[in-house]
Amino acid sequence: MKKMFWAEAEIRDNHCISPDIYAMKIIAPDAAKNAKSGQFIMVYLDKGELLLPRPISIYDANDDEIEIIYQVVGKGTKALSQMQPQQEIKILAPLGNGFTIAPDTKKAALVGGGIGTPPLYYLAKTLAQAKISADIYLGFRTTPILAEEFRALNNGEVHIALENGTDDNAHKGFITDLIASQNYDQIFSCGPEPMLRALAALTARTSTPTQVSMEQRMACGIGTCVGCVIKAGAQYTRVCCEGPVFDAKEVFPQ
Amino acid sequence: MKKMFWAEAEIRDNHCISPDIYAMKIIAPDAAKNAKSGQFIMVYLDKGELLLPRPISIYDANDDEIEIIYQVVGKGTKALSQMQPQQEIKILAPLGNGFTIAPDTKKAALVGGGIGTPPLYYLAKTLAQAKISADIYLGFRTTPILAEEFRALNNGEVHIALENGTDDNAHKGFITDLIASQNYDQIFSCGPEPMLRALAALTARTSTPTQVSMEQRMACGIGTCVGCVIKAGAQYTRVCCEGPVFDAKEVFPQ
Amino acid sequence: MIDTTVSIAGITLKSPIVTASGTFGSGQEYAQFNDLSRLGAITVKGVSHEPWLGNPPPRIAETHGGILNAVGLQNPGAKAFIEKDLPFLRTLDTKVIVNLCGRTVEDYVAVARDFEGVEGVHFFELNISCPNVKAGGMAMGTDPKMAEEVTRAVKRATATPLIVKLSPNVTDITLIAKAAEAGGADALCLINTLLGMKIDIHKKKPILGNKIGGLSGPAIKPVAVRMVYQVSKVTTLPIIGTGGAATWEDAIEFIMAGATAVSVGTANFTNPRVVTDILDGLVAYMQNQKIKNLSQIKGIIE
Amino acid sequence: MIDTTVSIAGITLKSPIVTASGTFGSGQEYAQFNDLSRLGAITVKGVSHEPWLGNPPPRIAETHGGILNAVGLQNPGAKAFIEKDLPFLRTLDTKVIVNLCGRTVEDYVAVARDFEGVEGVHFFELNISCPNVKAGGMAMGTDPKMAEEVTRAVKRATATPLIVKLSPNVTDITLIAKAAEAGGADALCLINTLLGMKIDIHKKKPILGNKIGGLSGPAIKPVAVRMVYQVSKVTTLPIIGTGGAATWEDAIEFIMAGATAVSVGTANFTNPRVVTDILDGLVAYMQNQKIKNLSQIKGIIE
Repeated sequence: MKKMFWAEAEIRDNHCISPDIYAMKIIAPDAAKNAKSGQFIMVYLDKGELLLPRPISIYDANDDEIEIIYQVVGKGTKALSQMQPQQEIKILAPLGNGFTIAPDTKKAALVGGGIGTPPLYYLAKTLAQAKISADIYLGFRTTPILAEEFRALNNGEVHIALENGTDDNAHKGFITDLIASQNYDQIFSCGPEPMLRALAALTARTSTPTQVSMEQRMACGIGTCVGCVIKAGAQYTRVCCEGPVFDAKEVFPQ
Repeated sequence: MKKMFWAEAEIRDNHCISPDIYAMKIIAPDAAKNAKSGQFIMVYLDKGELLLPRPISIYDANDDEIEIIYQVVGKGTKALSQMQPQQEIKILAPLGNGFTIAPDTKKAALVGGGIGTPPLYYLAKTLAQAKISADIYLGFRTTPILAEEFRALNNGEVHIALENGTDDNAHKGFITDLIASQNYDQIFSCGPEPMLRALAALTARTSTPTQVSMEQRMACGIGTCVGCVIKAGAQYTRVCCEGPVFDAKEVFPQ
Repeated sequence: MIDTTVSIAGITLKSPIVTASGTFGSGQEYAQFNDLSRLGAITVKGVSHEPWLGNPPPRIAETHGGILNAVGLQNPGAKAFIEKDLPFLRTLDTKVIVNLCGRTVEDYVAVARDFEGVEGVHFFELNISCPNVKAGGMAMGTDPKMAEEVTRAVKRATATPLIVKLSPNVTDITLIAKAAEAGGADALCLINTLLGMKIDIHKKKPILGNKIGGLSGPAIKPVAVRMVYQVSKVTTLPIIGTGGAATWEDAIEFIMAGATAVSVGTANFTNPRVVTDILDGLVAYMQNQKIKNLSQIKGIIE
Repeated sequence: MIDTTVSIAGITLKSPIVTASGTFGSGQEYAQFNDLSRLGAITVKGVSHEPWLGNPPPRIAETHGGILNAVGLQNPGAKAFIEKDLPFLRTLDTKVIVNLCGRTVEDYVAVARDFEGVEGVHFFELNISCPNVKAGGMAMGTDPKMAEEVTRAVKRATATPLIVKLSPNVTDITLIAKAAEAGGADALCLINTLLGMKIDIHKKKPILGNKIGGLSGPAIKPVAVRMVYQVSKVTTLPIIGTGGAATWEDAIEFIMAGATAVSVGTANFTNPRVVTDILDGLVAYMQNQKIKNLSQIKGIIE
C-alpha cells in the first residue's frame, strides 16, 4: 500500500487568484516529499453539517509544502476559502496514483480544462526538470488561470482556448481544436468530462497514449468505501485508488 | 402581543469575564429600548449542525445596546464565545415577561445562583433607579462573578455564599442560608432549580411574594412550538411566554 | 411573468410555501417578521376535541442537524382555538389548514365536527402520524386499514378538503398513502417526524420527558424527499412535501420529487424569517430559469 | 483498573469499539493512523458468494449531517476476499466480523459455506438490510418471516457466531429483532442505513446513480439510539449499536441505550483517526467515572 500521511497541518497562505478560485499552501513535509503529480489530497472541514473531506488535486509540492488550487463551488469550499494563514487544517496526503511518465517520453502535451488546469502544473514542472519537452493546452470558459505560471517553465508552447472569451491571444473555441496529437509521445489531461471524452476520441485516432485524470463524488479517499467509482470497461473502478489518473482507453473506450 | 425585534446586529464587545463566562454587547437599539429586566433574547448561531437559537438572559440594556452574560456549556455557546467585535449576530429580542415590580415594593431581595446571577443585574439597576432598596444574595460553587457590579449600585447589602469556596468575605454554604425573607416585600430570584425550590419553600413560610426565573430547553422562543414548558399547577406552561419569570407559588407549590 | 400559485383540492394557494403544524403557532408571532399573505397556507398547531395536557418536559432536544420534540400536541381544544386563534387567521389573506388530532376515530370525527359552520378553515390536516401520542396518533398512521378507516370517517363528517399527514415510521409508506387515498383523502402531507431518542449521558437518562420523540430538521430531508418521490409515483393526489426544508433549493427539491407544495417546519426556529427567504429564492429561481409555472418542474424526477 | 472488554457470543472483544462494514475496507488502510489491535473487532466490507458489480455511479451524496451511499455491495466475491484481504486481517490482534450478503437464502448459505475451514473469521454479520440491493438485501430484513428463515438457514450452515444486521426501514424493528433471535442469531447489529434520496436541482435528477441510497452519519443517530433502546428491551441478545456514532459520548450513549458494542462507520470518513479518538475518550470517561466495566452502564436507561 502506498504511504499516506495524516497531518494536522498549518496553512501558510490562502488567497484568491481569480474569481472563486483560491490557492492554499499547506505546510506538510512528509506529504510534500512523497507527492507526485496527478495525486490529490483530502482536506477535512471543521463544519458539522458537512461530513466529507474535499478531494483536491495537488498543484505543486516542495520540500515542506503542498499547494492546492481550488474553486469555491459550495459550502465546503467556501469555508475552506475563508481559512487564514497559521490556522490548522487536517489533511490526508498524498492520495491516488498520479501521472506516469513513460521512460521513453520525449515530447508530451498537457491538456487542461478549467479547474482541471492546476494539477497539470506540478506535472509540467516535473517534465521540465526531466528535460522532457511539453506543450501546454489550456481551455477555459471565459477567464484563463495559471497561463503565466506555465509559460514561466519555458518548456514548450502554451496555447489557450476560450469558449466565450475575447482574448486576442486565445483561440475562440475548444482547446481540443488545437491539438495535433500525432506530434506527441504522451498526452496528459485533466478537466471536465466532455473535454476528456473529446480528447480521448482525438488521441485514439492517432494511437497516442493518453492519461486522463478523472473526478467522482468521493467519501473516504483511500479505497475503503468503494464510493468513487467510474466505469472502466465492464467494471467499476475506484477513482481514489486505481485513479484519479487512468489510461484514456480504459475509461473512454472508442 | 408583545413587540419583539429581529435584528442582524453588530457585536460591540465579547470577552471572557471569568472562566467559561463571557459578556457580549450587541448593538440593537429597538430591542434595547423595549427590554425590561428578566427578559431574554434568542441568539442565532451560524452553525449548520446546531439548529436552535440559544436563549440568553439580558444582563443589561442601554439606549442602543443589549448586554448578555453567558456560560460556555457546549458547542453552541463555544461558537458564540469565539465571535469578534464588529461581526454580525442575529438576535430576536426582547422575549418573555420579565420581572414585575409591584407598585408598593419598598424593600426587595434579589437572589442569584451561579449563571443565574446576571439577569438580576438589570433588575437591580432598575430598582436602584426607582429608589427601591434591594439586598443582593449571590451564591456560587467556587468563584463569584459580578459582585463588584452589584456593589457599585450601592442600593443595599451584597451577600455572597460559596458552596466550596474559601473566601473570607463569603458565607460557606448555600445562599438561601442567609435570607431572612420576612424582611422583604418582594423577592426576585434566578438560578439553579434546587436553589429556587429551596428559596420558594423558605419564602412561602413568611408569605413573601417571590418571583423566580425558570429555565427549560427551548426551540422557538416565541410561544409557537410549546416546547419549553414547565409544570405550573396541573398545567404545562411555556417558559418563553408565560415566563421566564413566574410566581414561585405557581411552579413550586408548597 | 411567473405564476407561483398551486392548486390543492381545487383551492388555489398563492405560493407552494406552507408552514408546518406545531412550528408556526397560529401565525401571529411570525407576522412580525414575514408577510404572511405571501404564504400558500398556514398550518396551525394540532387541535383536538377536548384540551390536551401534552407530555412532561423536557420536550425538546437538539441533535446533529435536527431536533427531537415530544410536545404531545398540548392544545386548549377546538373551542378555545376557534375563539382565540381563528379570528386572527381570518384577517390574513392566505389559506388556513387546521391540523386535527385524536386518539380514536371518534375523536377525529368529533374535532372535525367542532368546526361545522366555522368560517376561515380551508383544509383539515388529519394528523395520524404524531409519534408523541400514546394511543391513536402514529398507530393510525402505520396501519393501512386504520388509516383508511379514519380518513373515511372524517371525510364523511365534513365537507372541508382533507389532507392526510403520513408517518415515515413505516416499512412501506406507499401502502399508507394508497390507503388514505382509498379513504377519500384530497391530498397528502409527508413526512411527519422520525422516531428518535437522545440520552443525557451525564444524567444517565433520556433528555425528553417522554423518552422518545420525533426527529425533524435538515437531518431527515433525504428520507422525506425519498418518500415524497415514492408516494408521488403511486398516487395522483397532490402532496405537501415536508421534512427538513430550510432553503429555496430544498423547496425545489421537494417539488421536483413530486410535491405540489412544501411545508416549512423546524427551519422557522433556526430563522424566523425563513419562509420569506424561501419565497424570495423561489421567485428568483423561477425568473432565472424562466419557469412560468411550477407544474413545469413538479415531479420531474423519473 | 478499568476493563474495556465486552463479550459477544462467548467471544471476548478487547473494547466495545467496532468498525462498520463498508467503511473500513479490510482495515489495512486505516492501520496507518490507528492501532487496530485496540479495536474490539473489524467488520469488513460485504462479501458475496460470487463477485458483485455494484451500482452505477455516483454512489455518494453528502446531506446535512449525513451521507447517502448506493455502493450496492460491490465486491470481488468470497474467494478473492479470502485470498487477498484475510491474510492481513489474520495478522491483527483483533476480532474479524465478515459481513455476508446475498439475494436469496441460498446465496447467504453459499457465502457462509465459502468460509468453511477458513481461519481468522470470528463472526459473520448477516446483511439483510442493505437498501441498495434490489432483491434480497433489505427485503429480507423488513419481513419477520424471511428474516427468521434466512437466519436459521445460515445458522445451520455454519458454526461461526452469527450477528444479524437489522434495517431501520420498518414499522416495528422489535419484530424483526425477535424473528432473528428465533432464527438463532447470536447477536444483533443495528441500524443499517435509512432509505433516502437527494436531487441535484440544477441537473434535475437524483445525485445517486441508483436514485435512492442509504442515509448514515450523525443525522440518523437519534433513530439508531431509539431502535437500540427498543430492541434491547425485547431481547437478551447482545447488540452492536451503530448509526452516526462519531464521538466517545456517542459510544456511551449507545451503550446506555442497551448496546454491548458500538460500530463506527461514516465517522471514519470525517476523521480517519476517529476510532482511536473514541477509544481514548471512552477510557478517560471510564477512569473519571470510576467505571470498572461497561456492564455497569449498559442499558442503564429504563
